[in-house]
Amino acid sequence: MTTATAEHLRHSVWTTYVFSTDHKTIAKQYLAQGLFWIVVGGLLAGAMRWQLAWPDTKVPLLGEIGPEVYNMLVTMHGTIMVFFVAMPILLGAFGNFLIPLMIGARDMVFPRLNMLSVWTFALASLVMLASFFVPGGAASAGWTGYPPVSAKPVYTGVTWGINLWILGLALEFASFLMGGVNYLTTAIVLRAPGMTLARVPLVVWQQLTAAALFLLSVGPLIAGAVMLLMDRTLGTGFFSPELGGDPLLWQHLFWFFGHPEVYVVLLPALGFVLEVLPVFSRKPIFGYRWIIGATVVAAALSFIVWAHHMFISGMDPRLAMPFSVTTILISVPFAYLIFAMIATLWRGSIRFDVPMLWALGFLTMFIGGGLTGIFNGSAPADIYLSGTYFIVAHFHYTLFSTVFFGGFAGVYYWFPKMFGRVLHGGLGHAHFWLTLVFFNVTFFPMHHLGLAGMVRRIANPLQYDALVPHQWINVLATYGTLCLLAAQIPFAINILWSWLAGAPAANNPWNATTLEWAAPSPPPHLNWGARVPTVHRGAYEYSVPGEPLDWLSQDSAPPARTETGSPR
Amino acid sequence: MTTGKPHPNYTAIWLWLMGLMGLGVAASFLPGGRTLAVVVVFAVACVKAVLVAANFMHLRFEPALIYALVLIPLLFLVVLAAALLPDFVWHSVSR
Amino acid sequence: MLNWLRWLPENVSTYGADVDAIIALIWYTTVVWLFLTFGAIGLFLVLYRRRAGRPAAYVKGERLGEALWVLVPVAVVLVLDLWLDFSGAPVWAKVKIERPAAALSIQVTGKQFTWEMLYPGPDGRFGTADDRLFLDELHVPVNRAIRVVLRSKDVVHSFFLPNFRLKQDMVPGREIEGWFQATKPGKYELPCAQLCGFGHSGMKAYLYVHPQDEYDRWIREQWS
Amino acid sequence: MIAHVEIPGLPAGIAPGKVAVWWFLASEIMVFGGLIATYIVFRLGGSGWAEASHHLNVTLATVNTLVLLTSSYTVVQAFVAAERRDARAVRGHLALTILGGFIFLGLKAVEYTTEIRAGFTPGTGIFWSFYYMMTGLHALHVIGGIVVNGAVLATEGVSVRHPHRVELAGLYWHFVDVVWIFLFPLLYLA
Repeated sequence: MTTATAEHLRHSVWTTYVFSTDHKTIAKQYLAQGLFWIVVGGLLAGAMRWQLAWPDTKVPLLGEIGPEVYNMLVTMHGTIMVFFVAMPILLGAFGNFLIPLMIGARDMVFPRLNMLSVWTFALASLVMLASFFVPGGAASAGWTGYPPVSAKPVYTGVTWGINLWILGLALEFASFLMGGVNYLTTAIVLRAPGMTLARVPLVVWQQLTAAALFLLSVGPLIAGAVMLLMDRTLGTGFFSPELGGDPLLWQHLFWFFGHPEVYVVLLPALGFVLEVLPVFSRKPIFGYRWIIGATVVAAALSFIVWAHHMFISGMDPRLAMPFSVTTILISVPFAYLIFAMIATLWRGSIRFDVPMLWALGFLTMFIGGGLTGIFNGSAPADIYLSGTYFIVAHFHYTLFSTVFFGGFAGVYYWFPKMFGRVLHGGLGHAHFWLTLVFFNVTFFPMHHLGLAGMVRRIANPLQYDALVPHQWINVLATYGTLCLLAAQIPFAINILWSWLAGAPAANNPWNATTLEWAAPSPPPHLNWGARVPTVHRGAYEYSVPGEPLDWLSQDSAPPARTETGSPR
Repeated sequence: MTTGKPHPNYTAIWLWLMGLMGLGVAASFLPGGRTLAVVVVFAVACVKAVLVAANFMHLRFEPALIYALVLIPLLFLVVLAAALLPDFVWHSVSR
Repeated sequence: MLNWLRWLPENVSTYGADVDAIIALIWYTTVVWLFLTFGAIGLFLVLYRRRAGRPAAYVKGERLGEALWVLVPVAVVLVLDLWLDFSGAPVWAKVKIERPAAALSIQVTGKQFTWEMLYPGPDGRFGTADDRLFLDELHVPVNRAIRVVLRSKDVVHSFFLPNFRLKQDMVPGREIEGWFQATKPGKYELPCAQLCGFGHSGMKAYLYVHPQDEYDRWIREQWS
Repeated sequence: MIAHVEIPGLPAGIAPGKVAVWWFLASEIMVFGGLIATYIVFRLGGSGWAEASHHLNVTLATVNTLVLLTSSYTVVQAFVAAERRDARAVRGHLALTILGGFIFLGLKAVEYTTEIRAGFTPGTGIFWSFYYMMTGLHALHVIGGIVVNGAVLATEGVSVRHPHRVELAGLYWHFVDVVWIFLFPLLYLA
């Protein structure tokens, strides 16, 4: 069969830590890169906010920012946060760590391909980092890179910056194509005995749906990226009207990928919250099968909604209504998911540990994000709101709540299992409440800036008469951002200190039922000792009536006597 | 190791492919309206593609999961093409 | 801070009121849902927080009886969303599809970082000797339907009139029309709403809406 | 000391390699499919594409199609040989397949040079942009296929230990052939 076991025999520093094919080490390598980039992305955001609050003053470390540099900050902040923070942490780190452990496998089905994917991502990171230091600076055509601005170097003055930006993204796509193939095949092929599809935990379902979404949606954008690279270097005319091309082609190809991409980022974090809520309510998740159905339906619908990003982009106006309807339809499965999460709290026995706080933070903030999405989904309202700070507020309430609140729910919940150490609770609580408060201080007033007509990606709001009276909001949002960045310091201290000297963690600190808690913390090589666990129960057997404990691990002995609700 | 599935007659399939290619090229020289030639040419191309996929790629013997992996992308591509039509085929004025 | 509608700039266009009505409709709907969901969450967190001796209920939510508690609100969400969408359709058609016969047509061409407003002049046709070009200023009479023909010379710009609730990207290689009708004279800002290069910040023009007599005098001055 | 490590049995009928390759091919279908859909839509909306395509050398392309179809045939024969664990036959057929790949690239290079010398560069017009982009990307995939087939030749060609690997390399090669089956009429015949 696979020669996975043979490779794992050689134990040296190299194969254990650097060129390791162990899915847990690869997960930590993705996490490390994601955390590096989150610091860079956060500092870029800080610089942007400083320029917006006090235009043309000296930004610490960067000096005075001109409009070109501001456009570069906007572009790189967006690109880094979506592709180099959200994807590696939510999909790369947790997908790699959780999928084998939660389905009872020893490792990914292709360990070497898995290692190749993390090193391709490292190369992509290197290329993106290098693009900051090439002459002309990094990309500055927006994270969406609309041509003709991005198609001709003369329009932005950036030549190598955008070429490396395209190359970096292409490498990142290749890395997650390999990762996605690995995730899907592992889950289809390597499930432990008894781990039927109906017993696979929801976070694994969400990771797989996200991987499939990415695999099937990235294709046209790869074609588009090659076209853009050829337009910039070989003088082809895909996006230049004088040669017969059309700038709208890029927008269609980009958003055909763009919308499924935001679900690729959302679903894993949604999976973390769907795992955390039952554990800390000691109650099964509400509607396990319906949640899987809703996720798959939402994934399918996400392929036919993309043009709601293009209502006023010059696209044929008759297309707006069909896409407005599909956008409305996709809000239905997510409405189900939100209500199912709320229903999970009903008649629970809720404990407010740190992972639960983050999960509840995600639930509430994501509801805010989802509701403002209805404004943008309606074509007439989007005439006014498109391209304003209302959109910036909307996608921070959805993306930020996903990556930060959802992501931190996962980090605080699985840190004991990943590193075998317990995180400090006090620092965790401080980190949560500070982040929650300053997140809202920063992004809630942006709705008002958007309603007042502030357009996106402008370096100096004081150039617009209508915005001068609202400048205090920009100052408030900047103070919010600086405090939000400072609020991450407790987390940094907590994670470093606990990783090195934290109290050792038990195998199952949260008394959870899923398989990864049946393995030691941190799990050894090949996860399970001599025998892979055999699964007898569903993933959420909490507070089963008539049982001494309020939880039953998935691999605990089958019910001796016949039960009324016998777990399938 | 691999399941001993019956093998289609590969040589016959290859001959069919050669013949169809010849037909396709010949069809492109059809006089008269282009639409007939275009329809024939693409019908031939589709038949060739199905022949290769079903026989050489053993799609005929694979379980439903593999079929889904081929048909789902094609469905999304039809949706993408359909949505591009209004903008690039029926658009109003373009210099 | 809470009444969002007060933040919208003063509406001075005929269809602006319709767009504002849609935004208000969605605002009220979403506020209701916000309070319903946050209320339910808050209530459950208080009622069902851990209490010794009271275990959680073993509710899997897969039997229809339990599932209805969630499926009914989801059905309500679907109905409300569809209602919001279809009540918006006529407004979209009015602004973007059915363009009325315009008293005055102006060719607005965006280029990296200025606006070129081309007036056809008395003969009413573009490309004739009497055309006049103005930079970053657009003069129109009040209470008249104005047609703007939007073009771009280099990159994608966006024609945005906040006070008129009108926004339309200007794509090079395409000629896209927009229309508006002012209801109140005044000077209104016209920012570019699409990233078009380093000069995007501050790329704006002004729309001057004149009473009819003042507009006629302005025309006579320019073309005398 | 590694205790007997029991890897759970695989569901009947699905080899992990095949699931992975088909997932990869699904994403590749989206790349070339997206490209072909864009080409078709642009061609329907544009003008002068048929005239531009008449500058292409149809006979060279027909020979190329013949070469690729035949190399698909030889790679299938290589898999049949691999199932018989006949390393020599695997080696022979894979070598023929790789040769076919090189012939294809050679003819493509000849075609490109004549066209560029005749003044049709990627920047000449939208048809030529698409022509160079689609055939260029396809040629890169042919190169990829040659590398994969070479690797399989170096391992399974010596002694057949994993016959399914020959099939997987063949699956990828057939995909590259199917893409050409569509590119050929789209660019040359229509």
